[in-house]
Amino acid sequence: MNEADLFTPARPAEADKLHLELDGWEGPLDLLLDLARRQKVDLRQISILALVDQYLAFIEAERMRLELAADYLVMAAWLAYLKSALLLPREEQPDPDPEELALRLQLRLQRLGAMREAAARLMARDRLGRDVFARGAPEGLRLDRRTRWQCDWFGLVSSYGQVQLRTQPVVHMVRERPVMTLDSALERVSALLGITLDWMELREFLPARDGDWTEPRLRRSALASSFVAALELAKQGRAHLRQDVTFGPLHLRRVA
Amino acid sequence: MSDDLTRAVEAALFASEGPLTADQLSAILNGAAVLPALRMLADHYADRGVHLVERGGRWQFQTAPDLAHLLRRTREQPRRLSRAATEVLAIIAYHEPVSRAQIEAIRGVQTAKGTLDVLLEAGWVRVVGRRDVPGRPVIYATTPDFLNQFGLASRRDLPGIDELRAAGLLDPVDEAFEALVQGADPVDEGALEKGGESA
Amino acid sequence: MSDDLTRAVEAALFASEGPLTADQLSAILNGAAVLPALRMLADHYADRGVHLVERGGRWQFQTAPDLAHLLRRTREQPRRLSRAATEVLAIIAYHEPVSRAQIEAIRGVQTAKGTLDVLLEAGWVRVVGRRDVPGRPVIYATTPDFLNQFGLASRRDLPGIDELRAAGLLDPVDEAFEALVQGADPVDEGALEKGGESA
Repeated sequence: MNEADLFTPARPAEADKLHLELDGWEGPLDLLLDLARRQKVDLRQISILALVDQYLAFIEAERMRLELAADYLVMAAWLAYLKSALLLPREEQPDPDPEELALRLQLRLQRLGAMREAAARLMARDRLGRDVFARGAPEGLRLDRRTRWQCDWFGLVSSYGQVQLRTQPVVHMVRERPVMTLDSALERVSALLGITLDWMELREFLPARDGDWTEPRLRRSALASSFVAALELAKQGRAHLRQDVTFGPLHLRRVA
Repeated sequence: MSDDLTRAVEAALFASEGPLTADQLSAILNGAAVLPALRMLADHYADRGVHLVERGGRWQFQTAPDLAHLLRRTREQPRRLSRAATEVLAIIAYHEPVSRAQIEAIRGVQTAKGTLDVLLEAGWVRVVGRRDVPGRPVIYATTPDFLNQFGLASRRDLPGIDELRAAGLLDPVDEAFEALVQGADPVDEGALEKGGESA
Repeated sequence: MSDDLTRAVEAALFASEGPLTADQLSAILNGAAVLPALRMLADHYADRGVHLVERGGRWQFQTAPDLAHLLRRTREQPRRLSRAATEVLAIIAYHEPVSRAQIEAIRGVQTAKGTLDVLLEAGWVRVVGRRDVPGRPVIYATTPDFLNQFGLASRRDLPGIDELRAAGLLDPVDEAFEALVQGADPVDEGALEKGGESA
């Protein structure tokens, strides 16, 4: 705590000291508390009026530095008001009762004073790392983590089953289905192409719709195979393909 | 001469990188009841160069305070707290849990954010929740590290806390005021608050 | 009970971040002759949980060697063997001794190095030699611990292929998968990652 006499700020050295301390001072109640301490009496006994006088005198003298602590002004204004209220005859006192305000101020100063004293006593204790020291090089309590792997009989055996299954040679059994093979389609389409030089629609190359050939799946197979056969013939240069519109009928004609 | 459990407790506390609770020690030592051993050790070390101390329920060895003058110069000083920080720390310790507004009400000034940050960073103060009032302000309390740093077995060891409490100096101004003016006219809260806040 | 110099030596060594020579200690303690104090302390601590020892002319406290086991805790974490590791383990059990190449041939996928390491670490598999072929690959077999773990008197107790089929363990994957999903048997959730090397 700054022990410089704050009541004689006119002396340049003291004023400088105050200036240097402004960072630590933080605010008016703090300053007021120091002023109260200056009276060297129990906070409950001090005269708030005298305290206010001293504070205002200080503010007056330190006018030049007010910009450094703007809230000093608010406090000063409030204290000036309190002072004038305290000086007024009792019947002319404004509301609220200045005696109450003064009492509250006193109570606050007491509490702040108590905390400052407590802080000082706390800081004066034997502090770890300053007065007392913990072990400088602790060996540390090691915690080793170990994994305990778990697996059971069923997991083991069933996974072997899965391995066996996965690596067995895979045989695909395809059920026999009525189809027209590409070979037979190729044979049929090229044979029919020899008949005429006119354009013929692809569908005309399919077998007549009778007997087995009424079966829809077989017809689809025949159409697909005939289409592939047509492409093959075109690729071999033996047929022309023509389609007038997208998704329209596909026509083919022998290459002359 | 001491028994195996006491030796084990002694070794574990020596080896540990930080203070240990009795429970932690017990867990390390396969569930043994460690309190008698701790007491025996504390006794044994009481007049040695190293003491066994309890801080907020955690135990640790540390050098004897009376040897500070010999050991101090070999060490870096711990960070110096600003006066504002020491005040805030004291207010939190003696009033915990407290909100920032309560701290400011006592100090009469706004508390710079950095001031609380310093204490939080040092690990001496932590947020312990929110107060169930409008705005739900965060409330602060001290940590076991705080007790350790200042050599306090518990908050009851805070210097003068009993006297302060008995004198009502840990009660809010409003309460103290009401107590003083009991029977008097109701106080104009608004005007008082206005005066108080501007301070 | 010890004198102030001994206490100071004790505290200085305790707080030091490294071992100190007698000269260094003496320098800290204003040039005092510290050797008698060091010997007295070494004596005092000889049967305690912490010893004062000299190593190459430098002194330090350390925990008593016989308590080391207490200060090094081991925590076991149970962990389920991955799908891949289980498969490798099964292949080794059914086909031992096998090389890694053989394991991979049977599994149809490459086996990550970590997968075998896990089995070695678990103590269920060990290296039993090298195959006398080009490259002399290491060959693996199961251990007695493996038999213990799975409650087998010998490897012959492992069910044969026919038994596996009878037990439905050789059902096509799709059906086995269905059974797993419906049965919600957590044992084999790995079946989803078919052939995956998640070990």
